[in-house]
Amino acid sequence: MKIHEYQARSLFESAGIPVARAGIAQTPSEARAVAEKLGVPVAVKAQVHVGGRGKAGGVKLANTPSEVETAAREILGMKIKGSTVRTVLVMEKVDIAQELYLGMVFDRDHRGYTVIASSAGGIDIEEVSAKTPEKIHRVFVHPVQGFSPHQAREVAFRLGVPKKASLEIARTLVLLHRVFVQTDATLAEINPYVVRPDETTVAIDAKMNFDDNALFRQKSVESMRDTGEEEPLEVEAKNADLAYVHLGGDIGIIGNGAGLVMTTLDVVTAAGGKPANFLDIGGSSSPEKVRRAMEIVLKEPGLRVIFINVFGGITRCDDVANGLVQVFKKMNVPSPIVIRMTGTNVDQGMKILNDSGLNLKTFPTMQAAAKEAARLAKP
Amino acid sequence: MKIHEYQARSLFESAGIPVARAGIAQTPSEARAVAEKLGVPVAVKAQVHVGGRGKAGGVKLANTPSEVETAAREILGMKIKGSTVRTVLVMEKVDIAQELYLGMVFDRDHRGYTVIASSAGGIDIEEVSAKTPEKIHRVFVHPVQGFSPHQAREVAFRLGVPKKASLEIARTLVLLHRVFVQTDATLAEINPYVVRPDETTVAIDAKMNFDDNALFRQKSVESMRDTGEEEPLEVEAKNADLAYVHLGGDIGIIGNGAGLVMTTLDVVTAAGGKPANFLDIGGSSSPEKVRRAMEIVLKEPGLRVIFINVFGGITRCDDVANGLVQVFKKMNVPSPIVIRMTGTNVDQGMKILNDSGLNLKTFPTMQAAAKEAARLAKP
Amino acid sequence: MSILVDSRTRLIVQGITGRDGSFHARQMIDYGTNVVAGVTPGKGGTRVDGLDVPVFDTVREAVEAAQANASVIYVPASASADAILESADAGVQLVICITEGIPVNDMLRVHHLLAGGNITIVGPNCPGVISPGKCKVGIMPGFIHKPGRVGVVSRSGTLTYEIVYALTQAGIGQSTCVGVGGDPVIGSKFTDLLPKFEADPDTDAVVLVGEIGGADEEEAAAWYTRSPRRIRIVAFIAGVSAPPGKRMGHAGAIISGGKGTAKDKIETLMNHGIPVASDTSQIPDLVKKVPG
Amino acid sequence: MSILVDSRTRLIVQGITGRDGSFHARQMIDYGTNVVAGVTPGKGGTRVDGLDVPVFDTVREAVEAAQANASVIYVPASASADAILESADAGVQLVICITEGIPVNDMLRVHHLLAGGNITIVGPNCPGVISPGKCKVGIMPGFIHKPGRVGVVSRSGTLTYEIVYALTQAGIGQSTCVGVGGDPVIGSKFTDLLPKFEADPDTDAVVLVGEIGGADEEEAAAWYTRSPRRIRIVAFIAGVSAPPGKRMGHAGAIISGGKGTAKDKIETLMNHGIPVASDTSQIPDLVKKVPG
Repeated sequence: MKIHEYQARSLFESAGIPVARAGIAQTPSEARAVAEKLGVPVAVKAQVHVGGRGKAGGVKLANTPSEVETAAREILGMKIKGSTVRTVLVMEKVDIAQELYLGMVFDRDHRGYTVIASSAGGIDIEEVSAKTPEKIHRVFVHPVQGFSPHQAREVAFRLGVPKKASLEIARTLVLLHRVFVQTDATLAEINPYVVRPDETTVAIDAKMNFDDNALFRQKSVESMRDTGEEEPLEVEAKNADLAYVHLGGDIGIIGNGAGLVMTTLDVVTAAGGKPANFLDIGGSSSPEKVRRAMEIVLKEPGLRVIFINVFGGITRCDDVANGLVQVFKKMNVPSPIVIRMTGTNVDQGMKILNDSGLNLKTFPTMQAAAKEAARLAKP
Repeated sequence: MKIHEYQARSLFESAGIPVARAGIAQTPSEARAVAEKLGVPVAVKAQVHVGGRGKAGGVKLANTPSEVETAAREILGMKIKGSTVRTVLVMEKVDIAQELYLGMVFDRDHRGYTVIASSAGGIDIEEVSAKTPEKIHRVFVHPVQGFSPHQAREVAFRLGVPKKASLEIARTLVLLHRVFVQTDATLAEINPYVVRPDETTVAIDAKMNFDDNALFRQKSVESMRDTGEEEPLEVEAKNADLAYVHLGGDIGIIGNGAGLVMTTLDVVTAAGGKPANFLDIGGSSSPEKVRRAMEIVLKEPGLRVIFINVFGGITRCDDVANGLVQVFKKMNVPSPIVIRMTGTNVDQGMKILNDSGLNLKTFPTMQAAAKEAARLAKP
Repeated sequence: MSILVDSRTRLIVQGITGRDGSFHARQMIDYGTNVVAGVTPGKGGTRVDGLDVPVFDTVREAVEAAQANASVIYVPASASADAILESADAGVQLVICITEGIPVNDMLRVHHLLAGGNITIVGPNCPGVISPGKCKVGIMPGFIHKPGRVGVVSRSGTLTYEIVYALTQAGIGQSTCVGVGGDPVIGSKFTDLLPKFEADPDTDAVVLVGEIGGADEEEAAAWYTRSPRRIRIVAFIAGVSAPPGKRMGHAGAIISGGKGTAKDKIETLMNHGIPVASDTSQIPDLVKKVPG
Repeated sequence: MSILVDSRTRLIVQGITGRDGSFHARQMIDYGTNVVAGVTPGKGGTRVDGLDVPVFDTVREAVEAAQANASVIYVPASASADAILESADAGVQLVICITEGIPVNDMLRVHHLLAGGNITIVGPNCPGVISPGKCKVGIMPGFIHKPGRVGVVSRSGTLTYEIVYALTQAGIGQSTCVGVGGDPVIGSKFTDLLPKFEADPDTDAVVLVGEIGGADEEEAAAWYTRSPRRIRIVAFIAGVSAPPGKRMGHAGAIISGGKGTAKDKIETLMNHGIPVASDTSQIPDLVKKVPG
């Protein structure tokens, strides 16, 4: 799960990390009021989950309260990579001696976490990693043993900043680790983290992602979810306990099991088709889940065909087929449906589908079904 | 550091442990008001740090609001083992099916913690340990690896209570561990922890002790300190950064270094004397610390002699002697003073003391000095 | 022979009184698995309808009463890490965790607390382990399997069934099939299991079913050429067409920072001499043809 | 010979820019200790008045620049546990922590994080370690010591000085004197150090100075009779007249639950054939008389 900059900033602030003074606004006049309280100049920053807001014009400097109002008017309502800006963060302008990157991520390869600090801040860390890897300093954090202040200091003293700033950075890293672990985060980033001319330091940006599986015990994190920032169909799928990813093609895909659905996408793509989505109804294939899945896929814009791929395991194919027929009889499905079914009682299942009188095409192999789906999707 | 039952109860409550409904009162009418809010019958419990309040009449049951007022009037102001009762806890009467003991302690021998649960609650755990050790169940808690719910369940299911109660007890033990670690406690006890007839559970008593060395990072715990419950001289010594213990005899003891002072007590006792106190001014022997130490020892009731035992190490005995002379010239010390000094420049130091014209007796050995102190203390 | 589970497996079912636990306990017993006890805290001493299996409050009691040596976990995600640790503390040597949705931090703790110990963990978020004809531990349909000499290791569930069923229909039996799980932090990786197959004289070849995300397939490829190997490996990788940055169902199936693409994995496997099927239907033929 | 520290000791002083750190660095250098570097985070590259010792921000830099193999800690109690871990992470083999007042939880963490590793920790809340004539690490006055063949291990500071001084005045020199510290959780216990003295051909006898609280003296007694020992031991226990339940200065000097009394310790030591002086003044004679 992602949250907005202003929400991550407030988590950092509660943890004791120094953050630039700021306030949020939903209207230009609110933005002006925040700026008047903070004092100008300020930066007005679009709050969206997607990256690249700077290049899209979503961050503006303003030197007077009326400039703040103008900037906020321009940014609020702006569309950035499909996200509509509904909130801006108005932030004091900070004097900058040096920009750094501080971060912590879940480290899958080492089964732990990595704390990352870079003397090149304000730009994409992956870019730094590719071009000037010597500017990035990493330390592994053991999930049980934790992160000690001396580990933070060792990284901080390598950044080539004044000693006073290094000690502040070490403290910030320790606090960043604490808030990361306490909130079941998977990523926390401050980019840039700024050293001021007087050698004090402050966080200018703030980013956090969280482990969806841990939200059951992170109620205050979960309450920061902004579903307005998420794909509406992904939200609907999540509520129905389905795994869904929008892909943009014209062949709707439904299957049971993540690996099987991924493979279905691959086969459809290999056959020249363009999957509209990934949709996994889970290891089973209950009629209710199929119905919810169909409702979601039918909302895909430009949908031409639906391809259902089911492996009958402990649930038998004839039961699955009866469920499908039941669902389709109640629903109005304008697109043709291609069904591939295999596993337990596949022959009986295929017969039930073929005899249903519904507009369903059945195939015993993924490859054949995919070819047919791709053919039907051709305009 | 110790805290009151009502304070420990509130820490437990914040941690999520079920506690009996209660409120505190400083006057009989406040006690009545609390009881009227809770509903009678209630128990009125003296809040003192010392144990044995029950036998001393510090806990009374009351069936009506006016009985509550009477009970509170009797208990408030009562002296229990030297502590004056200033606060009472008014607590709902809980129906009891079974009384248990739940606790967690710092375990010095295993360098960790031990969680303890006993099916014999409401009585002293050391007594249970001596008489019916089979009723006590212990589990070691690793300081880095922590305490897992299954470890708590394993203890809880051994207590011979209904299953539902066992699951609640396991939950309470996990929460007890959490609050223990978060507050740098050295002991946490719930005795009794009660199983009600309906198989729910609730804490009736609450006790916590804390690591004095960790109070610098436990400000909210430190704010619970009730210096009214501590020896006034111990409080004064603590404020002066001196280690002091009241012992009750008539020979005041001052020395530098805990082991040396302990040995001084032993030598004085062996010589037939009765030490009034333990007072360690630390590894050094600055005039300022000696002055503060003297001020404290002079407040010991029934003081007859003062015995000062100093090892001159990196600090030389002549410097120490000059410091002592300086202090004693400014103070009015009615009791005779016996000084034993050894170490660097002992001869010069002894000469300075002997030539000072002050009422000081000096000795080169602890044994000789102790004998003289014991002799002088004889009435 | 086989790996991990066989006729000597004495299994505990953690969460046996739940819906999934009781259903699959029944299925496993019907397959012939020796389910010796169940555990549900607070339900010790009760019975599950239709099951002749004693239920205990703690794993330790179950192990002591029934000499269990393996455990399968069907408890809710919030309690699963603790359930694994409970089995480990009680001396169980093999824990197979079916549960999906366990927080990453919980599995990191479990991994490091038990690292260096004597225990094998499979999963979580996996279908389980089956040695056809001997012992089934998990949720896979038993009938699609057939005893034989090919091992299967897979990060997926139904995709594995699909591949196993294809093998069976082509007359190729399996020694043991292991679902390693679709999470980013799993107990046994391919590189933990391949040496067990290598040491099993009754396994000739292994089908490795990978997917996008992580580097487990690359590690497996490196293992394969580190020394001469007796077993042959055939691979399949799901997610060739998956976009970067999107979690494809499994928590572990995500291309992040440009790493973990199917293309890279396929290339690495082929470079290490492991044939990769471009289509699941090719797998049985590849297994037959692969040089011994 | 000697144990723990000698002329090959290359010492770092953690907290060298502080009041105690700089004072005792001077004292140690004057005694002849090879102080090769100091560490204070944020003061790297500076100098301490009157000391010709380079100062670094981290222990790792100090170890790399000066090939240090030991460290002594004079940092505030709140930062001491981290200072120990920092030295351990940088590969220092011996850490002597002088600081008093470290939270118990911090030392428990340190103990378990470093358990099983290659490091020796002495203290905290101790005067340090001295091998007379060779190397002094800590805060003890150097001149009271004299090179010789008697080891000293003690939970106390000035009481140790008193006893060592008595030995020296009686003509009995010391191989190494170790203050183990007055806290309930310490790095090296008597039973960690006695085997080192047993293995040191230049130590004939050890004076063990114990006090109330804990069971370290009892463990030492048990160690002594577990196998035949070359070294002889003479003991002294402080706190015979101490009341139960009161902390006598040292955090570790407390009789709790009736356990850890001086009487019990003296009895146990004597039962294991270790003579116990009833008075510090008897110790030199006991050391001379004790059977070899």
